[in-house]
Amino acid sequence: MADPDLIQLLTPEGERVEHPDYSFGEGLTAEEEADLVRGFYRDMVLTRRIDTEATALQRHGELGIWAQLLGQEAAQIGAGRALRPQDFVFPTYREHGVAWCRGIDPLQLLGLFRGVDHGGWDPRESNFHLYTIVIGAQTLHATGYAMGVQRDGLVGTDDPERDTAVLAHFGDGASSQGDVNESFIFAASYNAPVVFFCQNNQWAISEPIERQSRIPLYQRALGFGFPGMRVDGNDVLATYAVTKAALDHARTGQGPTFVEAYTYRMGAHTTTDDPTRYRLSDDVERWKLRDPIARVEAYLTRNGLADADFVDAIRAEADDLGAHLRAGCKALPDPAPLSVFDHVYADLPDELREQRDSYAAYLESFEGVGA
Amino acid sequence: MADPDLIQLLTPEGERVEHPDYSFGEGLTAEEEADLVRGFYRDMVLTRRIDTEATALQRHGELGIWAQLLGQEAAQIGAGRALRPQDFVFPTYREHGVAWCRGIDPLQLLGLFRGVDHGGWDPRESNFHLYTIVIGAQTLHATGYAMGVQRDGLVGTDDPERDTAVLAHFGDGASSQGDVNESFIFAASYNAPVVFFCQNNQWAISEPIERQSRIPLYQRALGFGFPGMRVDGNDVLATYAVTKAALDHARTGQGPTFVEAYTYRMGAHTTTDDPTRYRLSDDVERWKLRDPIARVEAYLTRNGLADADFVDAIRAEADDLGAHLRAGCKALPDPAPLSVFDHVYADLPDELREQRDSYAAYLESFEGVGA
Amino acid sequence: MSTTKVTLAKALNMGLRKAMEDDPKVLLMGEDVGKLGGVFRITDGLQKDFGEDRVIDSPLAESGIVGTAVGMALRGYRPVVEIQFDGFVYPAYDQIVCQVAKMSFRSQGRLPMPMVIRIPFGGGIGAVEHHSESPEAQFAHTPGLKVVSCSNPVDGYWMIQQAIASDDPVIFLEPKRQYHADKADLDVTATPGPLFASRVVRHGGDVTVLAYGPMVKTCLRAAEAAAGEGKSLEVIDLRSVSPLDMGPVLESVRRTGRAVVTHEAHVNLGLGAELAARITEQCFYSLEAPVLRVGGFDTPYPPSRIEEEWLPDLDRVLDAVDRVLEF
Amino acid sequence: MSTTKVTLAKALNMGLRKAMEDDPKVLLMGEDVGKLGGVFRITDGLQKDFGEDRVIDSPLAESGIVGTAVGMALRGYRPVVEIQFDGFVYPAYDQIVCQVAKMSFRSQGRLPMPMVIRIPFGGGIGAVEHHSESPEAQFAHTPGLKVVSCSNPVDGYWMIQQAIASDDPVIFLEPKRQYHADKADLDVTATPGPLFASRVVRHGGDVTVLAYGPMVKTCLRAAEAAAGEGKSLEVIDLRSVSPLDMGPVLESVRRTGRAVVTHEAHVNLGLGAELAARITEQCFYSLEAPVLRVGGFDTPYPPSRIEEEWLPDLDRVLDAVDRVLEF
Ligand SMILES: Cc1ncc(C[n+]2csc(CCOP(=O)(O)OP(=O)(O)O)c2C)c(N)n1
Ligand SMILES: Cc1ncc(C[n+]2csc(CCOP(=O)(O)OP(=O)(O)O)c2C)c(N)n1
Ligand SMILES: [Mg+2]
Ligand SMILES: [Mg+2]
Repeated sequence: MADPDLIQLLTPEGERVEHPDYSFGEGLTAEEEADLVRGFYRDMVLTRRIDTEATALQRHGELGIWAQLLGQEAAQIGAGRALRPQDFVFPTYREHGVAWCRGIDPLQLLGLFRGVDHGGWDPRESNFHLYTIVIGAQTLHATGYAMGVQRDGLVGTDDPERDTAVLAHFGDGASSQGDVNESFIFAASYNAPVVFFCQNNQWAISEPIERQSRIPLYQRALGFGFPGMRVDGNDVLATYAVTKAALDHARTGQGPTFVEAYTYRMGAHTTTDDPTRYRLSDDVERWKLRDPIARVEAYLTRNGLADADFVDAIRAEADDLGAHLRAGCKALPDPAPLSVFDHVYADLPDELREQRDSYAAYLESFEGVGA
Repeated sequence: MADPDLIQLLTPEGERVEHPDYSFGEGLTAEEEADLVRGFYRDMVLTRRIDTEATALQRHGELGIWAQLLGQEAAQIGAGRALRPQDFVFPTYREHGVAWCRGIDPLQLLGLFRGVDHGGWDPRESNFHLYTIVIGAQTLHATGYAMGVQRDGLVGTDDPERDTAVLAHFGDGASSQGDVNESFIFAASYNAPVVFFCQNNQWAISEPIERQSRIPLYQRALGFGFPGMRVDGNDVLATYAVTKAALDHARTGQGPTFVEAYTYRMGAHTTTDDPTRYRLSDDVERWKLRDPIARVEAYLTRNGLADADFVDAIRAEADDLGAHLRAGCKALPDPAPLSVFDHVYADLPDELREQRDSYAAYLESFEGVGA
Repeated sequence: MSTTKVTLAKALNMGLRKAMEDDPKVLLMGEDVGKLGGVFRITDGLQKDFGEDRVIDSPLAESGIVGTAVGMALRGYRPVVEIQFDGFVYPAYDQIVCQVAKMSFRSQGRLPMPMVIRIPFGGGIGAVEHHSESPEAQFAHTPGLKVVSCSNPVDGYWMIQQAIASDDPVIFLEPKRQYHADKADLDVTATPGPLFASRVVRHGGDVTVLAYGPMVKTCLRAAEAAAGEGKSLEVIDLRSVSPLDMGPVLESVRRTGRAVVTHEAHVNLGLGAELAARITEQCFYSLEAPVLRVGGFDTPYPPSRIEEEWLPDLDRVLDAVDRVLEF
Repeated sequence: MSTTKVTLAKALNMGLRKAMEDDPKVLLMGEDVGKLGGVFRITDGLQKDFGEDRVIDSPLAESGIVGTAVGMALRGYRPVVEIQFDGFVYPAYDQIVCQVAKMSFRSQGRLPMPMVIRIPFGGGIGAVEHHSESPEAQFAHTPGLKVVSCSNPVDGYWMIQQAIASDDPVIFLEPKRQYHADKADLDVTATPGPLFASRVVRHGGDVTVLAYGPMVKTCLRAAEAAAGEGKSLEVIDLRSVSPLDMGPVLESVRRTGRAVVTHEAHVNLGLGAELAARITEQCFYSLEAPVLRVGGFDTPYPPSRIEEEWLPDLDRVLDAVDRVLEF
């Protein structure tokens, strides 16, 4: 990884390194800084556990499918923790780590994959939008939302508690969609307070990044007239620092930024995918050496910032979380058949009400038969 | 126009200037070179006449609408004359000058604007596709066509008579469309032999270029990993040289290029538009000083390469062309009502045949009434 | 109450202005809607009076327009977007069908989508390809969208305001051929009827003729002509294409026993199909003849020199009336 | 002739392979169609055997896929593109409706568009949102496109080859739920019937039941169940959704006097509307009851845990049969 453009603050071996433009922990005491890193570590371990449990639940038939984030924990926790409460996030379908940072009970993430809802949390409460499955569509929503923030007068007021930025997630594959490129154009044209956060995990299902771009992705932004940077997406410190800077850039009225978090999809695309058909296990092995959690653990323990008790406590917490998910998932109630007629419209038209009523009568006719 | 990035070989005053990367007339004798420039001049004058006549025909109610190219003659003739016969062109709705270079009778262009057809020429004969009205859609067609050329083995064979390039036209406004950006991605991904030729005429109807891009448009290409350059689109020599180089780049297998022809829409967007609502006449006046035809005429006459007879002969030719258009336009036959059923399909389904037959019977019922 | 004589174009402009005055969250966005006031001048003067933040000239990208409007709606705004011509709505089709239409359902009602997508639609203006389309059936087939069309200035003024006030996304189809065709008396102090309601615009007893948008005028003229031949047509302006307000339709057909549905859109899978199916199902024993359909042929829109032949006109409506009477 | 037992997925794979062997101009393109063989493995092994130039993994952009396929067709190729799931066809909608559908007409037949757009469609596989849509009515409403759907492995093998051989663009809808559901005997030396033809797949005299794609199996099972109750259903597999081959349909309805149309797509403006309108118009005096429709509700596709309730099933078909018989 001798990429001179890659912003890194923590090496795969767990060594802190300097970067001319970005630093981690500025303005914090040593203890505050250590707390922050320990928090990241905890977030990443718990996020990985969510992923492992959900994968297992899918194997046991409790979920229809699951989109794994294995390997992308640092990219997501770094980005998620860089947010301020007032910021708003538009995720893809894989942002379980960011959801965690936004305080969403991971059980709510399972609903969509189990098929009991299309997204069960309230985006207005968590400032975390529903998962969007149509690739790239949400980057336009993020840009429009950011234009709304501008119109609310919440950009560049010099009040960091109010100034608001928007974080738009997408993948390397998504960068090829018209919508994503249009979102760059709108964001640049209106100087909207949005950060385009691309997790380049090297793969769009079976297609390698080279199919989507023949130059490093972060350079895409240059063609649209705003800054792009590539950060080591397996380095939580660097991802945090770079995303925070980009969000501040946005909230202070300096416009959009493109952050490419260079990472790797360690697992399959989803639980229904079989990556052995299209990629070499060598690659996967090579990336294992850059595990995002291992390097933080190495850093913390080697520097005496965490001991075995700390690690054990988090492991116990993860076990509890796993139990919560296992029990909770099976208990997620199926929606009532008639609920499909709810919320199609804010104001239900008569013709749909009639369709619901006649379906209700039809269902009741069976109850009679059953009795 | 102190733009250091602007490639220019002939100043607005008609002076030849040097450029480090591009030159005009290399390999030609002085007489051949003069012939070429005289030909450009003739092309531009005749093209402008087509435009003037068509505009007048619209004013007289003979055309429904006309999209004027006034001011863009050099960009179009420079590009059109840089083509080799085997190259293929995908125009917008304004490429009357390129059509001229491809040998299309301008009368055929009028058909679409008069409403007698949706494009009356045969693209396979002229290697000039039909006008595309949905903004940007044709850039994908061009890219796919170029991918077809690759599959035909007609790229990089070292035979300049066979190696084929594709020229995709679009406007500054079009650069915002998802399709155009996707075409950049496909072209880069497959290294397709296509030249993206953008006439930046500063306006998309009422919207200035700043709404579409906050940096010079040619730089868009850099974000997609292929070269972009800005040429003075009112300089026919430079446009010719740059487009020729780009086409050769493509045909020799070096992939796509983005050529921004920096020009100005001197007229209205179309004959139904009223630009006084949105732009200053000062701007228009300023651009008049950069008229693409005047500078070639100045160059030719000042250097004794053309005399009054030459200019008069072309003027006479233009008059003939005008007469041809005026007479021909009114004589363009309206399509037969039943022709709407032709060519909807290569193989007409029975249900549509029945619809046609019953409509024919309906029409006949009136003939009875009229008799 | 004093009334003013206005065209449809003017009435829509007034309606938009009123909606913007009434609610600061209402934004307009689209290509050329600002300084130019839109290619049809429907937004004329609004940017001057409400500023560039509320009347937004957009980059030339329809998916971008609708997609960012979704984001603005999520932030609490009520975006009204203009699609320049019917044929250019398709780049935005994905955002409309997968995002605008489904956001309320997806979020269990937590994220309503109060958005209006204005589309000048239909033919008859001598335009080139893609400028004369009638895409309503595609949107009406999509649950989560509501689709309406105004046929006259007075409806234009009220319906655009009601559409903006609706918490559901509304595809608002404006018959561009009518923009400057006629003037009507508009009383801005009147109380409008509901948005999603059809309306009998001419009473008659022999045949029920259904229309919306540009065809209403054609059908009224056909009814006038038919009256001269002793045939009494009842003309209903559907106004709402989705949902359909079937009450007045069924009531009428039960009386007349005969119905003709008209639209400029292609016949195959056009609104006529749905109306024929519903009417037949609900008035089976009242029908003296099958419901007949008059629409654009199942061909692409033709070159404009023969568009008047292609478009259903007074004669084609009368022909269907005769056929349904003779059945 | 020796036959092999194949699934629909395998039959389509074999059909694609045959088409590529027969005509070097046939190209495949789409997301993940190469090494992976498509997410449903329909193109399994084809890149290995025909190379990366003929089986093209595309960037992740549907408009780009269809738009570049238009260009390849203009250059003389016969592109077969795969849209990964029904719900992801909409970014390509503009290219399909404005370019693919209209190129032949626009060019007065000079530029045919021999393109096949393969779309795995329909529900019932327990998937998340956008993976279970039935978009056929929107394409069938668009002149210039032909739309077909196969319901079984044997048809799959032949129809895909016939679609590729067609000089008209064909939207090829594959019932994804059936990909691996059943095996059928395929005789590759047989002579197939025409592509755009409907077919009676079960004879009966009481009610005509129309279906295509995934609903054919459901309707056949319903007919079986109904037979047990003494009701004789005639089931017709439409196969071609546009154009519709009405001959066998009308012949059947004139005999039975009763018809039920079924599809997974939303009822409102679904194929059922068009079929009801046509049947009523052409069999008015033979009908004992209105044509009834069974389809997906006019709501977005639901979360998968209740999709089997939402999808029309055997019971809902039988319910409509009862209603049409009791009318
Ligand atoms: C418009 C659209 N096309 C296709 C798909 C199917 N699909 C789901 S995920 C995916 C790959 C996405 O790759 P990338 O953007 O790199 O994100 P990642 O999955 O790697 O996180 C595809 C093709 C989709 N969801 N939406
Ligand atoms: C998809 C689409 N949207 C809108 C239009 C309407 N329209 C026609 S030309 C035009 C402006 C195009 O500007 P530009 O690309 O700069 O080309 P120019 O007309 O200046 O040559 C617009 C908005 C269209 N034809 N297609
Ligand atoms: Mg990826
Ligand atoms: Mg322009």
